[in-house]
Amino acid sequence: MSKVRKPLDRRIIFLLVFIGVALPIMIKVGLPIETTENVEMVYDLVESTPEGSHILISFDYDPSTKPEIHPQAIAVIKHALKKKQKIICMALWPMGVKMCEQIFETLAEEGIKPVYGTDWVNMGYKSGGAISLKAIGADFRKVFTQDTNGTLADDIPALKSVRSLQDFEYVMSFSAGVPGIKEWVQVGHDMYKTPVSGGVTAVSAPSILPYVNEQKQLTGLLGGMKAAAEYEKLIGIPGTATKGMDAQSFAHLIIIILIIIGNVNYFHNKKIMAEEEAQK
Amino acid sequence: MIGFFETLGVWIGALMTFAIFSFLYKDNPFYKVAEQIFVGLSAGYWFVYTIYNIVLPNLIIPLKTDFSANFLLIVPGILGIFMLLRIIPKTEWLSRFPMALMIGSSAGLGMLTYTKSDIIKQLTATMMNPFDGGDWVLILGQTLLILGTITGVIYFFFSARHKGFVGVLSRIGIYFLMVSFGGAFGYTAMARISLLIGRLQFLLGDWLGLIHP
Amino acid sequence: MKIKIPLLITLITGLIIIVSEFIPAQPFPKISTNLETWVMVIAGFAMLLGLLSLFKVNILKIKFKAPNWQYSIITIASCLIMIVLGLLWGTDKQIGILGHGQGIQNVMGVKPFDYLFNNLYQHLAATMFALLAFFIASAAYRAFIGRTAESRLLLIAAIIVMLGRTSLGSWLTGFLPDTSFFHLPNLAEFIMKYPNTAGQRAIMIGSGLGVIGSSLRILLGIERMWLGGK
Amino acid sequence: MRKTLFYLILFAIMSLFAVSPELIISDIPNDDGTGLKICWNAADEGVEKVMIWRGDELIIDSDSLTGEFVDKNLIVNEEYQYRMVLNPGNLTISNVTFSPKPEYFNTDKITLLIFLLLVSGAIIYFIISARTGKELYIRKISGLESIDEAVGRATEMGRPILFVPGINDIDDMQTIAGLTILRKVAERAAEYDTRIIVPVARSMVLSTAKEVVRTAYIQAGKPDAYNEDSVFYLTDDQFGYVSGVDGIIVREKPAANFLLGSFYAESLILAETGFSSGAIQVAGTAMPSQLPFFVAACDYTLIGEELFAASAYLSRDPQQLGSLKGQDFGKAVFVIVLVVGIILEILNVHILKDYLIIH
Repeated sequence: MSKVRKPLDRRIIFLLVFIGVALPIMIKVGLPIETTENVEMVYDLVESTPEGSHILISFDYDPSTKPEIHPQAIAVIKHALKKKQKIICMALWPMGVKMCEQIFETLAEEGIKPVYGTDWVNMGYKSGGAISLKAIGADFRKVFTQDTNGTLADDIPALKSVRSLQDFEYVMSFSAGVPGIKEWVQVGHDMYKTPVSGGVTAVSAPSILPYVNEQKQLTGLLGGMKAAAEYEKLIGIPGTATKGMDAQSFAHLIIIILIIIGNVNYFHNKKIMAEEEAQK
Repeated sequence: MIGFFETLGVWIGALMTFAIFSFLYKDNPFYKVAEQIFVGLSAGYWFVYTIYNIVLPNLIIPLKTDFSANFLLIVPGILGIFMLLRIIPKTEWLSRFPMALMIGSSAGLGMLTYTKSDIIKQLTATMMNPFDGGDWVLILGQTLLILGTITGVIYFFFSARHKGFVGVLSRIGIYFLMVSFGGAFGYTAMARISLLIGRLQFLLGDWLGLIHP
Repeated sequence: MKIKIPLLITLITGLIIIVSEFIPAQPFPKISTNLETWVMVIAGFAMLLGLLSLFKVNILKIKFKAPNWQYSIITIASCLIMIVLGLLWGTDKQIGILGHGQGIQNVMGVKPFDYLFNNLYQHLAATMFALLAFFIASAAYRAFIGRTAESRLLLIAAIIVMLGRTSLGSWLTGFLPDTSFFHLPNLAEFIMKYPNTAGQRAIMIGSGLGVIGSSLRILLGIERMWLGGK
Repeated sequence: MRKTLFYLILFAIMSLFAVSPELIISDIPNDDGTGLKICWNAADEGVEKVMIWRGDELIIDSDSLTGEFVDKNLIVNEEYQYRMVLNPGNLTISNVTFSPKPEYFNTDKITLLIFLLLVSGAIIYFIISARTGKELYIRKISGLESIDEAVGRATEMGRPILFVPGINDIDDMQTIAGLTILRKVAERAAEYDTRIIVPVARSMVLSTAKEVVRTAYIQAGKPDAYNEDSVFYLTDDQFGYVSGVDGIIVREKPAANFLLGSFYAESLILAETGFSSGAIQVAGTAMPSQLPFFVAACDYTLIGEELFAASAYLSRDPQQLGSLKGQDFGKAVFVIVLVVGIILEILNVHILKDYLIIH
């Protein structure tokens, strides 16, 4: 049999990854977390917004990307509530409505209890993506006629002075795909001039980063669980993201080692096969 | 009684997690059952939320409360029914009218938004003097940004043979594309791992109670 | 009639949206906002259509005993249960036909629809994508080989970004001053801020022009594939 | 736009000399005629509070002596009467009547209109010239030459070819581009008498793919060699489909894999199994998040637009050719304007950039 190294069976690699992620979750290692510029820009936007101003948060994700985006949303909402901003929630994904409810339930468990109707309100889900965004930007109440409880928009104290997108200090979109933050940049900021920021999964972060530019199409961007951990560090309240970062680092170490071994094996096998070919 | 349902819930969650993870070993009936429950539940969820969040507040209630102000809403109502008739082959042509409205409006808006946000704004964002940055890192970065954007666009230029000068530029362009794909892979790896971390935090934390939040 | 009128509607709708962008005076903004709310309602019905076609596909599978038809029963059953629970007792704060089902809530702690969502759906959805963590590791080992100059460049950039974006990077090059260019988190951020933005921007411009091309062909009726191709 | 600028400059000079308190009303440009801009300057000795009335309604009551305010939701072309009252002393200054005017063209969006007309005009021009048979040049696409090489190798080794047209339905542009390339691959396979396997994930794609392969075999002059079940439906579900295709790769051991169309996260598993089976792999998609895996694991990758260019190059269909050339024109305009702009910026001349930003 030629001295070609047979590659590891896939299931051994699966086991390796499982252990590499499970161990650091159980044993707290606490490696350092450094904050980066894009996260600081989002923090400064929330920090510099005056008290009592209206902000719009759009939940455009679902349970399949929750571990990455939920901690981002929780951290930003805790920060906004601390700054006494009025949070108007909406969703472009059907399951975003539930994600919003779950966040305010976890906040209530942690003792942060904003008053529904005056401090925050959940306006529910609207379909149609970018097209509905254009209508929301022009006339908020024509699209959101009532909130998820069924109370009419005109009777909601939090919506008192809100008529169109320009009445919001900024829009924060937590998005896992389409429709999501790209539509918010294209319609929300570029058509209605309202500052847009938000958080995305690390998968879509690279293709959204070009919007963070001097045109301020996006005011900073939270990319993946690491950005959530950085934001948690900035507001000084460690959450699920910070706890996950150790496991993240170990798992990445395993992947890098696997890549290196894979390449070494490949070129080693190629050399041997070439020699055997030459012998024939 | 509520306590019982809570622990039952956590156990169901763990069972579902293992049913999906069983796909790692090989495709099996457990995975297929869990998969179909997943498809069925999400379709059911979408139906309920479409009714509560769109059909009722934006169509039925406005028509019911003050008909005179919103009578125009009958038009989308009827077009909506036409859309549903697409399911029957005989009346499938009726669904072309609501489809036309949807596809026409998204095409129109697409032309506006992509031209403004994805082309003109990116043009002005790249239009800078690379040498007026503060330190050498900024100058290097801005030069790379300009060079990369131009050569990247040239790589996607199909009307000229990639020979000579254009060939060199498109070669540089592909290298910039490779670096951005490398960055994208790094980010994607992180995203997928985070999802597994979330799962294990549930299994080890909520289910087995090995980690205390 | 079945071809000409839909194509005409497409052109008119597209023109309303485009023209109302350039003419701020009324009645143009009002017309386009009305049109947009109509499209939103129709998009809602399109979701319902998706559900109907899911039912149709699965019922046909069961009727003709296609392979794996037993699983289709599960799809339809779980879908119907979710719809019935949602409509009868509502979800979260939303009232259902029979009110909020306070009796059931006292027993289960939460509405039955929410119970199924929290304990069944959420875990299925999250685990479905957590699978990919395993696959990315095995793909990295078996298929991520630097055979050509391009893929080597891709590999190096990927490794730097992966190191820089986790605590590993800051630990590995901890000896360098925090602001130095070669401190891994800074190097990773530099790669994502300049070369990556340049590459992604080039792709963005290409796909942006692609959207203009395809939208134009749809509006002018040259592209008719959405008509169902029959 | 120029009018407000003029007022502001005048205003700035005025406040320098603080000649006398001034109330200036101007129409908001590019609006639907419901907004007025109110600039006031009461920088005079002994003035603490400024009150501005619209008719008999108090709209501004502030102690900042200069400033501006946008009065919204007014009625178009309606006469509004403004007066400013200074305290103490209750001195009424400058009764100004003004009516907001709507504008019928938004001057801020000229660049958007110009670029849109330029590119659309180019696309229409090229589609028409393509229809009238004019020869339009498209450079050779590297990924396409690999088709002959891949099919040739499969014939040598006497092993089948696998073609995966992505997992989206027929309404996705990438699926159509994939099927256009399938026609060429099937033609080559027919000529070299090599078996082709085409598993699909959508019923609509199934009927179209069958049609494409059948006509390809007829084109190659071998209608009887066409095998009905070389194109078959697996499942709609993302991961179910992928594990099915994996099974085919392991069982049939194809020598060449073509992955052309739209792919999501499952592309990872396909590219990996294909790579470790040792087959030549040609991939192509416009999904940016999947390109890193294809580039790493496949021999040739059609990146983003190259997939559509390849389909236009093969099909010579005037519609695809024309819009591709029109889009190339758009890229040329982009690069030229960018280079000119950068040169100007380096010479510290900001006219072009400021124009593009404002308009």
